[in-house]
Amino acid sequence: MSDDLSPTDVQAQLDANAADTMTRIFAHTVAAFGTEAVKQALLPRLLAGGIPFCLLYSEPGAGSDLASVRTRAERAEGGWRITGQKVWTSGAQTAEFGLLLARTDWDAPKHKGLSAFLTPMRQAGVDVRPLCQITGERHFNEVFIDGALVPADHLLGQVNEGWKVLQSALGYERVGMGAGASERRPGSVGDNRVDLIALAHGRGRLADPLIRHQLAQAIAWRQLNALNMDRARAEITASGASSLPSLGKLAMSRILHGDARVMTAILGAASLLDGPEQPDAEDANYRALHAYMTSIGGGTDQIQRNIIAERILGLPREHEADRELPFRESRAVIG
Amino acid sequence: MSDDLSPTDVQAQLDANAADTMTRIFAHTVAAFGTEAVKQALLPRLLAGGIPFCLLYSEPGAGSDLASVRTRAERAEGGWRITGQKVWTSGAQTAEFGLLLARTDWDAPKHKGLSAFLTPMRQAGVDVRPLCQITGERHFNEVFIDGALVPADHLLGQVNEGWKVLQSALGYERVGMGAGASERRPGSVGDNRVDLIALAHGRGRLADPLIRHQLAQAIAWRQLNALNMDRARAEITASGASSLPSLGKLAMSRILHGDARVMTAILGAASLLDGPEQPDAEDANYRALHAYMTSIGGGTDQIQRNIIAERILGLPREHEADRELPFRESRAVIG
Amino acid sequence: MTANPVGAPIDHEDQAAIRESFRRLLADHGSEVAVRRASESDTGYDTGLWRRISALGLAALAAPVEHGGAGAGPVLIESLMEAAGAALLCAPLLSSGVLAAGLLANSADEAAKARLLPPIASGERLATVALTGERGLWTPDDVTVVAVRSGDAWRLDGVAAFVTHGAQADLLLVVARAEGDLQTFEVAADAAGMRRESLKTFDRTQPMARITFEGAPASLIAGAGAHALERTLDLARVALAGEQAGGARRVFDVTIDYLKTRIQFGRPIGGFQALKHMAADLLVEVESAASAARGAAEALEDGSAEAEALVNLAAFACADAFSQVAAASVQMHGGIAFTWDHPAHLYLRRARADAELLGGSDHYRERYLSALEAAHV
Amino acid sequence: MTANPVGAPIDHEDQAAIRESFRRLLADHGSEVAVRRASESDTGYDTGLWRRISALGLAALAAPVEHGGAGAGPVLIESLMEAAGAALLCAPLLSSGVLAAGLLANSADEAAKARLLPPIASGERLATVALTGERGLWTPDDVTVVAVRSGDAWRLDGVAAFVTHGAQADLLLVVARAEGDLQTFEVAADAAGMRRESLKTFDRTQPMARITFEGAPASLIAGAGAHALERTLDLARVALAGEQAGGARRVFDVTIDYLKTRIQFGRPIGGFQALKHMAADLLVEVESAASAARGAAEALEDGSAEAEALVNLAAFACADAFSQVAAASVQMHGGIAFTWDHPAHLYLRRARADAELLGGSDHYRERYLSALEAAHV
Repeated sequence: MSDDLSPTDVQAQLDANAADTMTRIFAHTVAAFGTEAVKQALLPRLLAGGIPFCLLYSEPGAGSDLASVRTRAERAEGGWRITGQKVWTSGAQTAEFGLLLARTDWDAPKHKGLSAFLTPMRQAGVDVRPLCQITGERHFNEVFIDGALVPADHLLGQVNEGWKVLQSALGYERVGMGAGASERRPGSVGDNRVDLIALAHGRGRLADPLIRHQLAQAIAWRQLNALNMDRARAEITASGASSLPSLGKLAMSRILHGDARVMTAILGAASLLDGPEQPDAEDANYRALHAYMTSIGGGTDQIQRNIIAERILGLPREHEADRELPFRESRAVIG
Repeated sequence: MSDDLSPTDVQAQLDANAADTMTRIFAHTVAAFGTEAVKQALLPRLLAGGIPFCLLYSEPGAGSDLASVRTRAERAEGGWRITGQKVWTSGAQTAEFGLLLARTDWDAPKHKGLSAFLTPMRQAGVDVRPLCQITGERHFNEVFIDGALVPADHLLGQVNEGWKVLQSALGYERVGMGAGASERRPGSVGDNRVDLIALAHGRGRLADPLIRHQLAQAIAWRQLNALNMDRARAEITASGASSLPSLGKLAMSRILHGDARVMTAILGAASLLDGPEQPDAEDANYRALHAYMTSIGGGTDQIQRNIIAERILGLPREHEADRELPFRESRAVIG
Repeated sequence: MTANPVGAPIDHEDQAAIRESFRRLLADHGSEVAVRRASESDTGYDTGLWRRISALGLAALAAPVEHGGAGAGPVLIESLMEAAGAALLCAPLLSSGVLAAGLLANSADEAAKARLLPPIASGERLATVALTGERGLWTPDDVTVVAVRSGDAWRLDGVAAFVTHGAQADLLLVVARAEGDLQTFEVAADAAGMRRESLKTFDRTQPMARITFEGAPASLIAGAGAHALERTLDLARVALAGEQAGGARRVFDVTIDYLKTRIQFGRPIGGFQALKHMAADLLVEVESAASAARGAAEALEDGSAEAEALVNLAAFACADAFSQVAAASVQMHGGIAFTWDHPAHLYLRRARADAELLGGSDHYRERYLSALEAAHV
Repeated sequence: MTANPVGAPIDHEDQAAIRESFRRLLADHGSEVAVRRASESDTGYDTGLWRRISALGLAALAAPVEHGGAGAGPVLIESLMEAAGAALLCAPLLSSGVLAAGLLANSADEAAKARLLPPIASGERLATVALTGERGLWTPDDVTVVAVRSGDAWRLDGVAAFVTHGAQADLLLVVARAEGDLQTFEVAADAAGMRRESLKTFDRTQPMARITFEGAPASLIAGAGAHALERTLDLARVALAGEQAGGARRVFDVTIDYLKTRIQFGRPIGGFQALKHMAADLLVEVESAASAARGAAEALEDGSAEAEALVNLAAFACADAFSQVAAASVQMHGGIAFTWDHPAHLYLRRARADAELLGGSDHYRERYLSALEAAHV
């Protein structure tokens, strides 16, 4: 049955289950690239949001330049053996599977020697270590992988075509971030939208013309992005495609940094303080740091601008000295 | 006598004569690169500001990429014959000489086949046509050159080393622009510094908090640049060198665009109008357009940022595909 | 409430056909050459093009079909103005077609509509609205013309400034304070006691006048007070936002094309990251402006509770976007755009002018925040 | 006037030697590891480093040499604070060395100077100034502690907030309203009727306290009223501007180094134009901050008429520069700077804190413009 599911079908079921961004990334990826066996086994649970997942893309040496990953996958009895180090992995402790990008051909150019794997996380050879972020949270992890086994039918897509799988998965991730994912310290009340006006009012700053100016602009940025996303949905309904979702993550970055700036302006000296006894200050300070999750994570603003300029506007690609070199000769390997 | 003049001597005489930027560019260039004959003949008049000059660098196909000039200089009886087209030449009608960059070797890489010439402007073969700018002024010209003669001893520097001469001349030009050259419509009264506070006061806008905020920031940018230039002078006095003057042109671009923005904000709807009966509006509108003289002319802001990043900060050079190609094989020639 | 005083909405296919005809007309007759010629002409607008627009039935854009108008609601008006902005239309579509026709349509004066709208629609009479005073705020507070009644007749005194096509108009609708309230008056072009002074404008595609009234005779348009005026201004705000969104997109497209073809350093300059990143940021502005203008038009057409906030949002977001994109366009082109003959400065001039017309961005940001506060309570 | 109450200026070579000793001390003992350890310690500052600074004779930076102070004027203080900012110094140099020592030096109370400055200078007693109220404006208006006299004795009531090193101080100089005027009072650390509440701060290198006075006994410092306070605050503004300029330059240098060594896409990321251009723009900010801080210090030292404008300029220009550079630094580093173990966020935290300490940028922009207006008339 599962092989009959189109992306639209997947989308519909995810919508019906109010799936979170992570589940969407995985469900779409498995539906599009999983083997029949994996789809049969996992897709129903996946669509219902029942499988904890994590993303194993980034490495210390492969951030913006994801195609330079050096984690290796080698054929072994029963499948593939994986060895390498990943970073920025959220949910690695609880994940049942990781969507992992590894190099399978070191003689091919960097983009052409990668494969994607659905890696079982609960095995020896997978060591998860929490990474403390600037917010003080430990949302992300480093994952050290030493000879972990991936069954042969857990390959996603074709061997050496992992870049395509990654691009598809990243697309879903970025759209999720553009719509405005979690902005607030976990456990805080209220929805994800800051009520800036209420904060200014509560702090007696709502009559200050400079505050009013910043408030209006910050709220405008958010509403403009929402209007763009409304148009995106209408365009997709009408014609099946829209370039607008690609703008969302970049726009959201400005929105989140902007919100933090306005909140800080409203608070003034009170933003010097922190901690649960100063919830407004803690919120503003947290947001000022957490906004980098969107402006750096999932592809920096700079990478996003490249993507928009190249894919939507058709401007020439960035010159990449090692794009066509065999990977083992690239600076990612030889330094 | 003239060959004894060091750059410091030249500077001192120029300072004593309160020479303008154009005279400074020429005097330094001739003193550093002129033949003995030319220095003997011209330097005294030059230092006194007595020779009208123009700059013949840019071409329609060589703007930011000045090294791609296609004006050609060929050896001929008595010197060199020049053929080509130049643009953005101010003062070409009245100039006695033009500092001209032409290609003398088409088989060398682009930077290595250029020579600089002191070109007599008052001759057949030099056709000056005014170019109307967005301000409506005709400050600049196109110069069409068809077989004009340059005497052999009017070569500046060595053959095929014109790029070095140009870099030296551009340095003096940019420092001049960074110190804030003419900002105002010619013929208007007052000095070059806008009195923004007086404008706001006169227009009854000085109590508006948003106007006050913009005013303070605009004036601050100007004063910060002045403080940087004070430090530059002190550093040069103390150690003979300073990287600070290189920042001036980029800073001045922000200052001038910023001034125009504040003036427009102060005027509001009055900026819809123009013409001598609306001198404030005419001034604001003129500045809004004329600011591009600094952000584009003499090397765009983008080129300035490259220069600062590469020469001051030591960041890697921009990749330039045709840098080492024989010029006749570059895209500037073959398209 | 609905802001559409023109009767039954035009169906989608007809709207699409109208948009297509208008775009074709501008493509055929609204070239840059035509814009430059018209802006330097005595009339200050393209009279030939205006006749063609009238022939297409679009001169009285905001007026009901029964009086010869186009019967266009906010959505259609916004989309047509996007095309007008893209082409730098040099014609009184906003003055006569939206402001004057809209104010009449929003009035309660059926006789005035029947008498005045048909010649506006046919292009026979160019109309405009004289509203703001010397401060140029386009707010009720800034109306400085006073109307005094003597018997059945009215006379006007005071000054109206920044009147678009004010010197060219055959018919002036003048907003004045009459016995404490705002009212609208019809004043003939040849009325005694009226002096029209053509103003030199920075954007030469939008002529303006300052009009002085000294006991000028005027006729009251019934039921065209503060409420009708505000509805008409909302329509004009959406129209202007559309013009700005359209202008921003066109000057952006022109710039992107240049980035792809201009070669420096051996490659198209659009391959340089500095310009690529500027372009990406500008695309966000261009798309946001389109979304804002269209969102405001839809909300106004639907009479949505969000309309007030969205109209004010569009007013400053589109103004800022057009200003920013037009300014960046000059910078990204480099020297070529510093020449008079290059179109970039025409967009820059229009962007600067549009950013002040009907009130500046700071004014609308404040109105937007106030609307949000009101919704909040 | 001259803002230097410390007697004869130190000559240039001695100043250079002091700067060099201080820089070496910070290089040897003020590493990032030391900063992190100190900021997480019970005292909230590096007590060992503070002892070394005291041994160097710099603890009472702004106090006269005759009382054991460093006798530093604004220029020397500014330059030392640049080094302190670069190293994220985690010690009460501003609180005790500039604010407290400076306020005493600016007072007319020779007995208090002779009694209090030597132990401050030796590092034996940590002093600070309690000044601003809950609004955190550091202005006379915002002083909310009230002093009431009974006979020769004074008692304080009210709250002082955002008191730097307020919980750690052995000696508090409290600015209060006394019979209508501002005056400064000495309060012992163990005074009855005083409650000190250590506050959790976002920048963990700058501990703060909120201090409540309920009839706390206090001694008047003679001649330390509004004028002495304003002179001391000017010195503190220049000191803080120096700290910001120094912090901005260091975090910028760290970033440029990273751009040169981090390889992505086969080359150092500093070769990408987007980052190069960000770096060039930031260099303008870094250099402008240094020029502003030094220019203000010189003007203050010379008693120049421009001093007021320049101090206010430095206050917001340096705050904004440090904030902007520290924020950009995180972005330019990418993921690595999002980790707790990377120093970028320490600078970001300090920059955010420094930008509010002594009053925010908008406040100083307004003061700057007012100073220019006053000079203008």
